[in-house]
Amino acid sequence: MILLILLFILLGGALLSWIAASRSVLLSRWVALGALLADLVIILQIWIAHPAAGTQWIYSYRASWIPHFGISLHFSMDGLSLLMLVLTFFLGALAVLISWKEINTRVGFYHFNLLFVLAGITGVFLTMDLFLFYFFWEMMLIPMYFLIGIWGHENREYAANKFFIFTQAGGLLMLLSILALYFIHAANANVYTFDYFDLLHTPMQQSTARWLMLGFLVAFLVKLPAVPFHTWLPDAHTEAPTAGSVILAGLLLKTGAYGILRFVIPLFPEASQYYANLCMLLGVIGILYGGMLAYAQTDLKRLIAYTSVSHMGFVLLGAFSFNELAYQGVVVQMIAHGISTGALFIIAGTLYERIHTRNILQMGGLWAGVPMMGSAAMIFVMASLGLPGLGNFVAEFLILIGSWQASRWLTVFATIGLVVATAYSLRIMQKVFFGSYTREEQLPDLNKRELLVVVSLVIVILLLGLYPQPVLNTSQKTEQKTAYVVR
Amino acid sequence: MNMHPTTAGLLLAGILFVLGLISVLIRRNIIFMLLSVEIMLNAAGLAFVVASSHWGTADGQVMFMFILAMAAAEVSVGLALILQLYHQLRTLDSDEANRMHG
Amino acid sequence: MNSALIPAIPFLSACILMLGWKRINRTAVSVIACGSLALSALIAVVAAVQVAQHNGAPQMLQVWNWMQVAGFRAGIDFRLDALSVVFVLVITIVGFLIHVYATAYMHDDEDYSRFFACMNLFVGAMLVLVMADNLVLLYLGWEGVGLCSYLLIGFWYKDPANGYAARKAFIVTRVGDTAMAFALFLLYQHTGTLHIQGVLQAGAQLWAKGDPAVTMIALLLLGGAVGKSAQLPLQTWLPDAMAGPTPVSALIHAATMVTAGVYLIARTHTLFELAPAAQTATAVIGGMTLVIAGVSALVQTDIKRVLAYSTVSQIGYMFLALGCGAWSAAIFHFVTHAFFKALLFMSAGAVIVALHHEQDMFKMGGLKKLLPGVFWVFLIGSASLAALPFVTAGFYSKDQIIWLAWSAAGGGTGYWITALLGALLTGMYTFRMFFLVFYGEARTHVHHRPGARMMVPLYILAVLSTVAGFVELPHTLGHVTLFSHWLLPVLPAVQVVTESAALEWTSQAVSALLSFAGIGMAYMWVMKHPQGMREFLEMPAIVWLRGCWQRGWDFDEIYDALLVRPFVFLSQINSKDLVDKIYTGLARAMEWCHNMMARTQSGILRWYIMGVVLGAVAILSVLIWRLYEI
Amino acid sequence: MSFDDFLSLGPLITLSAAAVISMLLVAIRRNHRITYAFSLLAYLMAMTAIIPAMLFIPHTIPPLLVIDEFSLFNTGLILVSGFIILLLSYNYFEEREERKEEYYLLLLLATTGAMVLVISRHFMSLFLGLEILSISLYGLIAYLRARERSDEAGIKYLILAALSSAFLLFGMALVYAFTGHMDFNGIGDALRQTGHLPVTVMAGFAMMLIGVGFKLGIVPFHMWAPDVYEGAPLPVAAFIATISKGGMLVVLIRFYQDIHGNEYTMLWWVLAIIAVASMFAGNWLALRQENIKRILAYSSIAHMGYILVAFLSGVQTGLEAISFYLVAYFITSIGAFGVLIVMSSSVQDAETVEDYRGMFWRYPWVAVVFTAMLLSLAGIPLTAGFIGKFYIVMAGVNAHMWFLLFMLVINSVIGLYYYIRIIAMMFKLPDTGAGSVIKPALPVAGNITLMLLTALLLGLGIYPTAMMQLIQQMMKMIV
Repeated sequence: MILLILLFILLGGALLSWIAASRSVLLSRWVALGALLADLVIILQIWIAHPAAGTQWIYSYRASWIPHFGISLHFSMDGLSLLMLVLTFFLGALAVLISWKEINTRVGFYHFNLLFVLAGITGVFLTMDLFLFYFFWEMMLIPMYFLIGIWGHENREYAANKFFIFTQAGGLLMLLSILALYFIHAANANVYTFDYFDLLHTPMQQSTARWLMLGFLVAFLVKLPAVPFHTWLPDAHTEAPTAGSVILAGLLLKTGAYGILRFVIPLFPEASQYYANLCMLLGVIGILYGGMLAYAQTDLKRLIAYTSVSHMGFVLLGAFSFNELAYQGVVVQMIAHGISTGALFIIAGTLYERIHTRNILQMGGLWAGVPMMGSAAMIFVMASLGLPGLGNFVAEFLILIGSWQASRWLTVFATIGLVVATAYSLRIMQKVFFGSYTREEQLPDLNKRELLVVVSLVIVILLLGLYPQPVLNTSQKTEQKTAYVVR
Repeated sequence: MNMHPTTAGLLLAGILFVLGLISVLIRRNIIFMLLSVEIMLNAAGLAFVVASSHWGTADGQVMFMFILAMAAAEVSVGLALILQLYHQLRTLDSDEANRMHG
Repeated sequence: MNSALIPAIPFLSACILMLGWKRINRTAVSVIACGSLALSALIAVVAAVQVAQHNGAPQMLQVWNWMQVAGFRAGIDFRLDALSVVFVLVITIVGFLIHVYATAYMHDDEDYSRFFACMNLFVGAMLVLVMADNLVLLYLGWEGVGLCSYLLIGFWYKDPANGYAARKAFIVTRVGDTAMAFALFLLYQHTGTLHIQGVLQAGAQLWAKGDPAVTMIALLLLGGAVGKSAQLPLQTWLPDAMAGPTPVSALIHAATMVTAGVYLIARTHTLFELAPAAQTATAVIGGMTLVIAGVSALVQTDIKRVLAYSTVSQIGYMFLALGCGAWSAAIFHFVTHAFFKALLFMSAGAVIVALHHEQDMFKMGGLKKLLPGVFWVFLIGSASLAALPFVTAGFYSKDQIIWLAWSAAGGGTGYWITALLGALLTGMYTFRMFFLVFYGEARTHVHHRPGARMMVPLYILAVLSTVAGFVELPHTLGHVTLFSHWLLPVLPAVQVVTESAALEWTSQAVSALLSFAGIGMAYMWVMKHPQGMREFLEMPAIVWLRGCWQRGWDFDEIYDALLVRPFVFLSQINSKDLVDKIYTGLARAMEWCHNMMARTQSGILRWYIMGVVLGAVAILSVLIWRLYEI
Repeated sequence: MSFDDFLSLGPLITLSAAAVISMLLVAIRRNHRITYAFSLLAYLMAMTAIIPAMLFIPHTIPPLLVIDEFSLFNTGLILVSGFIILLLSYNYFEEREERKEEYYLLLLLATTGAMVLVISRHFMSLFLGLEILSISLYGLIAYLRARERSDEAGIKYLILAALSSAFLLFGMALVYAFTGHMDFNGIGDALRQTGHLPVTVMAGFAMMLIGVGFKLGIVPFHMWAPDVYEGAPLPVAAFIATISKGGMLVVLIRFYQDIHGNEYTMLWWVLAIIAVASMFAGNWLALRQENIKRILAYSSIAHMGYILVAFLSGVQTGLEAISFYLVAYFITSIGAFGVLIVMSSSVQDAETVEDYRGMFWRYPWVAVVFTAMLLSLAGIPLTAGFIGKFYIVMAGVNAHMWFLLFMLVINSVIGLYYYIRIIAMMFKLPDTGAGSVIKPALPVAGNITLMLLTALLLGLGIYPTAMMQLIQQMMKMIV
């Protein structure tokens, strides 16, 4: 039930803030913020109550929806979903804060969409019914489409369409697979159901399993994104408003990773083994290719976008190396990447608000003017190049040490990716904050609101880097959870 | 050669039908196109008649009645429309009526 | 007293300075920065005493669980044994002195507190590095010092050149670090732990001598060490690192960080002993580096670059020693080197400040009169670097290495000759610099003399770099083995194969002579016949050679051509992301289809009829034809 | 004709009677309002007449008609859609035409024709229904004489429709000539007896297919659709898009069932090819089309292709899918046309994509409705269209028609492009360009209708169960 409440707070908040906007813009901002904070508080309480949730299902809710097809409103939460939800609500709140001054047109509708996306994401992280999963999966698209398409930068419509079409294409393939699985299960068990736990361990021929697995995989690879399905991402990230980029990088990409961990591997263990090397290869290619592209960019947001391609490559690598270390690493990476890249986008956004350009060739020497922003940027740049003591290191180290057991050569190349990461990350600092200051205007440094946002991010990334144990406890492998009861 | 009457009749109907079809294609004048369609309809009617005579049932004839009625109605409406069109285009050339395309 | 405070205090003060930003005034900053180091130095001393009392028994302390996943555990755990105590003492004491010096040196820099924040951060990271109980934590310190070195080299960020140098340093060391990372992965794969002692014990049981696995691991570790310690082939970053403020060069690029590689190898010496190949590699690399760098130092014009190359070359000595299995000798040289190199750098810094940030030696000269204090300390430092017999610390440490390079089990004549050649070179470049700076006629006027805050640390270091030698005297004179004995619990004593006083005498004599010879040649070159020398140097072949050496044997150019440019080129040609072309192409195709189809909607009635008829014909023919097929 | 025949034909009789009476009404006194009210009443009565008809199902009136749940369901569907279209029509014609009354007459007639189609089980009734429908459509399409495009569309439709019914008739004749039957079951049985399928019959089916295909507007008989949609008055376009196609589809299903069509693989293949062709042609044509009426025409072509996929699956889920999809599709397209209607001014229809620039910021409510409709056409969740498409894909997967399904997926992706293109246009910030010159009428009735439709759309999208159960048990009867 609590899970439904989490969802309804968001949906209700969405409507309320839309309505509230007609009365006062500020009110609608506060409503949105309030809703997210409420959810955050709830989820944190749950976390505190279940510190080592990894191994069992904390909450479940189940109600029939379309019995004719055996579709039910079935939500369950385990460690993985818990962590993802914490991330979701945290970044969501920050997203509201960061658009406080940036967004001034149609504020109500903006927050409606923002919270609606978050609701969709929450649903994706919670649902245990494949139809419902697909439902939420699609439901996130439209509001995100609007976020990019209405409040984005110059080239927003192109980006929005690209984003929408790519994800939709992937999603439809997944739908085919879901349905095929549904019928195969029905043929075996003579029960028509989309329920995750019933569809687990559905016996089927190898070839079939592989095809179906590909159906799922493509959808998630598009979202992740993995080369060669990544090209929607730079456009979308670049054109989206800051909050949009934060949510895209921090959360939407994670739904792909989550899908792989939650659905692809458990549903098709054999097929996943079969394709593991291919996927890891894709991951490594993503790491290097994304890194090189990032190095070549001049548009700051685009650069950061490509870095996420590179970072999510690690997720792919880890997810398919099938061992505890890598798995945990993947989970931490999902969070750490969400925080660090989100933070970088926020910094890019705050910079854009001040100097109205994203072109790093027109920046330089900003440190003198905005030291606080600079040092924040330094921290997150270091995070993104995997400096020990910051979240990403824990993640990448665990992933690599895990994938080393699976495939040595791929790991070698992935590790070389870290050198590339150093190259592009330091390039950011050099071009933006170091060098001589060429602009004439005097820039204001972070104001209180932005400081609040950035500092909270810094704290989280540091905690994640120096004391990730709570997260690791919560995210222990979720596959042995066969003994499962609806509460 | 002596062909089974039904076959012959159907063949005749078929030939009529095709003739009508061809003239629809080659004619540009809308009225003639309408007439050619009428020919095709009547060919179909003929086919019905032949068939019903073959089976010795009345259905075919009844159908033919309907076809006649419908053809009449069609022509009447059609001519009205053609008149309208003529008022606007000042021509009966069907190719001129191509304001909508793409 | 809790030894965890040793690194904790500098971190704390770094945080304070960072948050304090410009709100804290300079005096407060200096007090916090230096005070914190003084404090941790004190604690370090106490800890050292404790260790001594338990005659070398290590102090262990676990602070908290860092990560613990499915059998793998890495904690924030520290371990203070004889070896790390040595490093800790050097780092804290020298660090403290340098900080004091820096308060004067950086006095009128607008980013005063940022500077000291980074310095403290560095010290903290370095301490973590040497105190770490597991390799992951060590890696944290390892990368941490890399970060600080990056921050401090690029401290004067306004000049892009500094930024470039900083990036170069970071990236080049990162290359080494990846090698080290592989070593970690391999170690975990084989031993199932990254706890240093655990790894060493497991390794000892796991592998026979020369087992390929352990060789691989050792080589990879060596790769990491090479990167940090600026040895061949990754030495190129250190000379450029001189772009940083001089105290930084003294602290990071002379005294402490660059010796991290030495520490790593000494720390994991068990593995190296198991892998003779790797050990040989270490020795060879060390030998080659010390010669190559020495030659480069010979032709530099920038005083700091001379010192930089000399640092590279001295670390080469340490590697040579490590390669020969003379562990304690390497560490001993590290200690003395830390003292006299810090001394040299800082006195050079004093000169530079005095000459208004002039670093070109050929624009200096005649400072003997103008800066007597600096002259003396510089002389002591140079003497120690050139290893003048009997009075200098450098002599004892280096001499030990030279002798062991010959006599030790892992040693050999080749190494010995290399080491001697190095001694000659050292003498030459050191005193070439010395004469150029302090003799001849003054070319730039001194505009302000270094104050007490600069000089006192120099005096202390001068003393140290004289007396530090006496803790370890060779058999031939006195035979004091305090130092190696102190290290015994951690580092095994060196096996000397050719135990002969006579030979040792010769070796010492030769090395002493060679260093004098070097000095003599420098004297001829600079003082006696500068004219003839200049003519000699103008010979085209020589000019080319000089240029090549000055550029550090053109390693940079080679790397540029081989790695950097291809990478940049590749990324540039693909900056628009070719993969995207596939999708745009697809979109194009769809549009083309649209246009084609749109043509069919001509709006002409007969055309439509034609469509219907064609369709009819098609369907009919297909159906009927198929019918006859069957 | 017995009493229960009478009752079960209630809706049909009511409506045809209404047609006659309304003709008299017009003859007595021209009054738009009265005629309008009367026809509303007629539709309502016809709908209520369904209830008694339900008592007797399944009920055949040999040889021509059969009233079973399927036909009643579709009758209801047709009546409701007709009713909604009627609601939308009033203002539209009030503003545009001085002689509006005959419109209602024709609309009633056309609806009657469609209703005859859905209950027919015999060539003759099929033909009758079809022609009543077509001939009244000629009138309707060309109704706005003031506009030249209108009667151009009329002419085109007339000629082509006549042509296609000639094909249909000839096909019927051939089938009849061979089997000696004109009622579907008879034909089916006759074919069962002969076992194999002779040339003439096959040719007959082919020619009938042409007739049917024309009405459904599937490739290659689709070319009339865009022109007619563009030329016809908007409500009429809505009528063509929904009722006439729906009626024809129902007959097709029934006929196919009775002659056991899915036993003839060749027929299956031809239909499959047509389906794929329709999807691609429709979507490609719509891709960069600027005129929304034409876009809707093309998209309807594509949607017929989707429906054919379900049709070809030959499993019961397929038929359910078709019925559900039809419902969704009816709601959606009427809704879309409804938006066009309320947004159109008396001088000019709001038909180019450009007319909708920044509409969301000026008429948010209508824009939201339109967005919902377009998303439903694209098959995005929360809308009926999504469930419908899901249903179809389900049927396809159930029948393992992977190739067709991939085609469907590809096409949904292509289709997405032009739907969201319109949406994007509506959500453009007005400052990015001059808003449209059109002053929309935004009649109250229209808005209410749209509200109703949107409610239906979302309702079916969020809780489709009731509708599904209805369809499912209805399908049990005919399969």
